[in-house]
Amino acid sequence: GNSSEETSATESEETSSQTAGEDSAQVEGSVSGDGSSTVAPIMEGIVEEYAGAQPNVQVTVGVSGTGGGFEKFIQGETAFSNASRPIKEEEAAKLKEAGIDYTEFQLAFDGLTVVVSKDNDWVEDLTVEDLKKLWVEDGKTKKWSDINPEWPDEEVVFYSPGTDSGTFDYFNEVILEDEDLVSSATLSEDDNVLVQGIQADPNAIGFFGYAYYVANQDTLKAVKIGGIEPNNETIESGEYAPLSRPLFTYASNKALAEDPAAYDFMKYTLENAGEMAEAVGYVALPEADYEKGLADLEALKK
Amino acid sequence: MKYIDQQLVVKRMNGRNIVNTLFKGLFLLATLVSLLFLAILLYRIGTQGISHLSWDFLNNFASRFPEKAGIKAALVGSLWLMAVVAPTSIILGVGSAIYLEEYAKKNRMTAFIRTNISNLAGVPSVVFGLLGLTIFVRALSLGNSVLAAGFTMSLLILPVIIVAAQESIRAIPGELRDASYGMGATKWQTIVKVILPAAIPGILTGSILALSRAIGETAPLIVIGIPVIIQFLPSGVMDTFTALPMQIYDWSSRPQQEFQVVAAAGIIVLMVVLLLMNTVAAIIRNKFQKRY
Amino acid sequence: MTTVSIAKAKKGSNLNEVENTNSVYLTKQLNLWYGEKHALKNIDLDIKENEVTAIIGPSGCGKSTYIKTLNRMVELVPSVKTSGEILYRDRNIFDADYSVEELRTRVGMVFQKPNPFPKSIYDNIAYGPRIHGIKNKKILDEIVEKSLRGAAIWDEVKDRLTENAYSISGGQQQRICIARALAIEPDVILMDEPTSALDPISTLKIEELVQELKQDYSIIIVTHNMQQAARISDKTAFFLNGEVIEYDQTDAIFSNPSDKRTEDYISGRFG
Amino acid sequence: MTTVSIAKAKKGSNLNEVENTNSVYLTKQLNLWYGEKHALKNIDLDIKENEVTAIIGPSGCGKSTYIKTLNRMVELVPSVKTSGEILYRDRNIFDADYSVEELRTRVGMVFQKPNPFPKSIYDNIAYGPRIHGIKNKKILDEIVEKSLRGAAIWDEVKDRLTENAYSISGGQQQRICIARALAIEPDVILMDEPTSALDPISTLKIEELVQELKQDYSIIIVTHNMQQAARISDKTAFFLNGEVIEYDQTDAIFSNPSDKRTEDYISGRFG
Amino acid sequence: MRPSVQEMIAQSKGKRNKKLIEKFIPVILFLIASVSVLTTIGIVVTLIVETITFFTRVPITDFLFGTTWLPFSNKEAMFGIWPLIVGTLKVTLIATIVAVPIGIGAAIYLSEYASETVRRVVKPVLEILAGIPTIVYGFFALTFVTPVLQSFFPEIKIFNAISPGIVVGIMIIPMIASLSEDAMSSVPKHIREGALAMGSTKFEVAMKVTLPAALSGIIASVVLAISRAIGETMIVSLAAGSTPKMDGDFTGSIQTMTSYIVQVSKGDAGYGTTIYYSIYAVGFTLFVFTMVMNILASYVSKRFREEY
Ligand SMILES: Nc1ncnc2c1ncn2[C@@H]1O[C@H](COP(=O)(O)OP(=O)(O)OP(=O)(O)O)[C@@H](O)[C@H]1O
Ligand SMILES: Nc1ncnc2c1ncn2[C@@H]1O[C@H](COP(=O)(O)OP(=O)(O)OP(=O)(O)O)[C@@H](O)[C@H]1O
Ligand SMILES: [Mg+2]
Ligand SMILES: [Mg+2]
Ligand SMILES: O=P([O-])([O-])[O-]
Repeated sequence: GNSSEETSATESEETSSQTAGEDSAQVEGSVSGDGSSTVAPIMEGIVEEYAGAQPNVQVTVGVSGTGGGFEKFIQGETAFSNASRPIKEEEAAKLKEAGIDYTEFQLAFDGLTVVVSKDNDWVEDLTVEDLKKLWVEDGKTKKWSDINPEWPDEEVVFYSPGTDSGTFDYFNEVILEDEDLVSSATLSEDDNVLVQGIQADPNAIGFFGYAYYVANQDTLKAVKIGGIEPNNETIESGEYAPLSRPLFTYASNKALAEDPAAYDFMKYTLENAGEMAEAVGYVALPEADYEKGLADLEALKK
Repeated sequence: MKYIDQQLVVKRMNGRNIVNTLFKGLFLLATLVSLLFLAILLYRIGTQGISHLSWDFLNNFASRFPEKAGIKAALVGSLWLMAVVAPTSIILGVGSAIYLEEYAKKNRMTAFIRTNISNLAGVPSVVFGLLGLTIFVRALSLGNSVLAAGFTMSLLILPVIIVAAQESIRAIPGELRDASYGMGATKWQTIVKVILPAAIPGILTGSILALSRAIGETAPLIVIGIPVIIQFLPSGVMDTFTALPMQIYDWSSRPQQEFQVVAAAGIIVLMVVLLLMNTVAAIIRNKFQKRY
Repeated sequence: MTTVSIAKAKKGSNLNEVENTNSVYLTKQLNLWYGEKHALKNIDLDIKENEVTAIIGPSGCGKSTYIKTLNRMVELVPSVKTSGEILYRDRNIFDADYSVEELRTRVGMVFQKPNPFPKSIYDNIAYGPRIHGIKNKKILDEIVEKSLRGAAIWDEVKDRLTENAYSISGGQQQRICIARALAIEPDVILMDEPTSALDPISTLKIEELVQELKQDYSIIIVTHNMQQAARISDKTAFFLNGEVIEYDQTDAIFSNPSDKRTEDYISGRFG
Repeated sequence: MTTVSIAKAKKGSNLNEVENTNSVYLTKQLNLWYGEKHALKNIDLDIKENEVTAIIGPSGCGKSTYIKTLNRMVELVPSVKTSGEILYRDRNIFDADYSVEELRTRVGMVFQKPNPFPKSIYDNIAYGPRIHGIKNKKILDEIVEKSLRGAAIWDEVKDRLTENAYSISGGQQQRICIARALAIEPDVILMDEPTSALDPISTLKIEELVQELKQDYSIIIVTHNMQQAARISDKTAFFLNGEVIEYDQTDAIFSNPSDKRTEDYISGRFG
Repeated sequence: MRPSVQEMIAQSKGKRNKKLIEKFIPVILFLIASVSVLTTIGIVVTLIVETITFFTRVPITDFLFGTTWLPFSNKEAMFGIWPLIVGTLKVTLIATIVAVPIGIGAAIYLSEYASETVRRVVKPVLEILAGIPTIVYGFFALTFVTPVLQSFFPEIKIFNAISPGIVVGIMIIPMIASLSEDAMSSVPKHIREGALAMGSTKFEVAMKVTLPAALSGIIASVVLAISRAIGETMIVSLAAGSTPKMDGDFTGSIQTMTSYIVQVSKGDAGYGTTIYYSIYAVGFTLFVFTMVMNILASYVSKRFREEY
């Protein structure tokens, strides 16, 4: 994934200098956000470039996870909150209670990738049904041969992101459908740890963000879902369903309206999110979606 | 009648000496094993991260490109953190120690404060994180500032500093105190002019070791939620910042393998800072040991 | 050895003088308890100006306790209780409005173990004047030199005033401590076994010094060395179990003790 | 006071006996350095069986160093170097194959400050026999009683053998330490100022004890109290600056010292 | 000629200042010393307020006596603290097994056998182990100790209690070694000499004299080290996994109280949810645990202190 990264990097650098040229109005101030660790790499790229375009705006972004980010957003401590899932009802209610109006912006897609070790020479393709059968707890030990009798009679070893992550939440929603996760699964908040576990064990299966797969292609194998392989095209087009999810940021309307720095940063974010997403291993939204976001933003400006 | 048979004593001597040698070996082994752990740890960190160490690494902000990623914000942030923690914790720690050693009467309140301090020393750092989040970040609205994190860390290491300062104050011979009182000095004069100067080496060593704990603590920062994506340096104690362990933790959870190397390089920087602090402490300790 | 004979000669001549009448310290029915322990019992002592008063007695008899009562240092032990009076220059030092700091400024003290501060020699001597508000560098310089000369150590340390006081020998340290006490020009100097930690030569030096200081100061010295008491003091008080058994001219005590216990003690039968 | 006279009587009678000829310790040209410091210089001493040998001298002259060399305890100081020979019962204790533990089993030691183990009185006394392999409870009981009787403290502690040894007075503790040394039935007992931390009455008790122990053991005792040396010892060695200035029958040393320095010292002119 | 020193002293100002200072300094210092008390009060109040909210949603009996910890369950969230306690105890047990013999062994070596120079060098070097940031240890456990263990015992999973246990043990070695060494070397030299003079070997001195005399200090150091192990966070967060389980298995993923708090702090739980409040309840339990350990340590060091 190295070379592609570098090319997109140069591209994005160009873009940013263009943007800076267009928007020569310099602003000052500070903007703070927090939230999803999944969104963090995109944000890091944007903040890095933005520091060049607007050196007088100080942007800080925390990585407390989607939930942790909303917690601060509700407390009014941040101007925007990154999320790897849509806001939950309770959170929206709390925001209302706190008198914070917000706008949801989509930033990119993340393909939730189901992976096995490169040493696993039997699994290539699984259906959503297969995934359900594998991952939902039913009180029995799961063997590979349960799915396909030709596969080895070996116990399946499960790796999953922590139950407290946006990634898990999404998997829960589309695959588990609120059933319990298989209880023998090894859980970790740290996706790299999952990578390590899965690559070493041919009987292992796991899932996590597409970016982690991209970075570890030499030791991991992505499983096709219903015959569709996860890649930029299939994710962007929505073909890789249902396992691709949108990534968001939620911004405070008040901040966007009253704080030129926040407005400017959000504008810059929407203008650059697509390219930055690709650069760090995610997938850009269709161009129209960004334009819609920019229009929403424009409407908030006083 | 003789109970002790010298012949027998001589005979048994051999066996006793062998036991002695054997256990000496075992105890030495225990010492060496601990040193070995340290060596392996340092070796692994060194070999993993050394390739990424460069001036640029120290002088760059974090980046999405592993090869450009630098530690400037975190390093400077950690120094800022220390700039708050050191004076706060040392003033509070030494003040408490002076009170307890020189002024406190032997009553229940004093006993309570003492017990309280030793209990506080064992409270896990995550719990201090929860305290800092509730009191400094939220209740006092300090946000993710250097000040909020600094106060949290100060409270975390306060008991260690108090105990170190108490010990070094207690180690000052009573004769020095007597000499000062004997000249007509008041208590506070004696404390400021005689006791504190004599206790300073001990206080400094204890404080440096405590500060080196503060600089490596991760859990409270995570609980407080200080940011990691930051492209500027704090210019005051009310600014947001990031710190070395946070940055390292963040890098290590990135998907790209290259970031693991960056994280290891970050660990080297952190370890060098720590070793420097430890060395300073050891030098102070050896240099000023037992003057009186 | 010459010094000893000089000292003896001096003491001899002293005896021929008219009896000194000015009291510096007048102790009346002093009792002192460490908690339950009755450490000083009905002490009556009249200590005269410009004399050397020696206090002798076996270990634990209360010598240190008594001398530390004279400048109220004994009150640093929390459990201490006293009754009775000590008049210093006709004023009761236990009076509520008597400031201990003031008392201690007038009464210098030298301890058993040399206890210089871990500072430079200069700062050691300047300590007292400084805490009492003397800041002027020139005056301080003068005081330091004068005090070091007074303690007969100026020549040995004049070139190393900035060195740490712990870099010199024990005997020199003890003289530094004496100089430190002299620096605030006290009226009385209390000494608690000032030579017991020293070698014979340093001891002789300190003994000589005491003889000289007597011209200007009243000196009260505790010693476990009876020969020393005999050599340097004008009067001697013998303590036993917290009581004063005998108090008299030193010569009288040593040549013709009136109490059997005094005799036993000075003939080395115990202690 | 009676005891003192008894002691003196004993010593007197001793003189009338035939000169003892069996050496326990024969020190030949012993030199000892602490790093650069030359602490013992060409010591030659012949110490006889079943006598009390006193070692006197001013502070720092090397008394403790010498006595600690006799059981090689001095080697605990890492910088120590020695030359010369010490023959204990005709064998050089510095020989490479001489086991220090064995030497120390034969030579007991009593220290300046009472240093019982923080254990019960019983366990203190039984410590030695136990490490030497005696496990039998009955034999241990017997040894404990015999040793405590030997140290003249049985009656005082027989009902509190299980109490911590630190719960008794300093003088009693010192006798416990003597009893502890007796429990392994040593040949020689070394004592380094065993009474200097004690009150007069405890001191007398220990002095009496030393006189009794002499019947069965050879005793070498360091003391700073010259009267004590005079009272209890048969021979006295006077040390000064690491050298033996004079070594003779105690009476000879005290009544008629042959060296001027000895005379100065025992007449209290220094130290 | 200048006036006498006593005259100058009498003239010098600041007498009244002195009195004032002497009066106010103790008050100020008392206030400073109260900060540590306030901190404890702060911790207790912070934890208790949120814990009470938690108990309005989850019955306290479920929390205290429940044996299933399933906060994220989709069907019925369960908050029985025991699996987290068991996880914590597993790690603590392993850490103790590693650290106590090595720590005390090293302490004996340093205090009884090593030369002054060796001790002066080795002690601070060992103390470096205690100063290494725990996050570094966490990666060491995960990327070094676990693979090494797996190469000997293939049944060990990537997350387990053993590897973080060993590493927590390594981390607390210097605490035990250093504090025990302090306790042993504070046994007065003359007591040791008493034993040596009776012909004891150094081993006998160590076992029969020094160790018993220093026992209270040694036990206290062990108890303190254990309390540190209980509260250790990053090592277990990284290497122990996040599977709250109540069984005797050490080879598989577990979860401790501390790693649960970190998991939620870094995670997705919405503010104000039961899960959010649960971290305070767990934090409070943890606080109680370490508090008990510390009280135990001070009790031990008082109760078993030898008099000398
Ligand atoms: N701080 C204290 N608390 C309780 N008792 C004390 C204290 N200081 C001294 N004593 C007791 O008071 C008595 C007198 O002690 P003091 O130190 O005055 O004796 P001393 O004559 O100076 O003896 P030495 O020659 O050993 O210095 C002793 O019995 C001693 O144990
Ligand atoms: N461990 C040591 N290292 C260096 N020098 C030492 C050591 N122990 C003693 N000395 C020196 O050796 C000399 C003899 O000391 P030693 O303790 O034998 O004297 P002593 O006659 O027993 O004196 P005291 O009466 O004070 O006990 C002294 O000058 C002392 O400073
Ligand atoms: Mg005294
Ligand atoms: Mg000695
Ligand atoms: O950090 P998350 O994206 O998993 O919430």
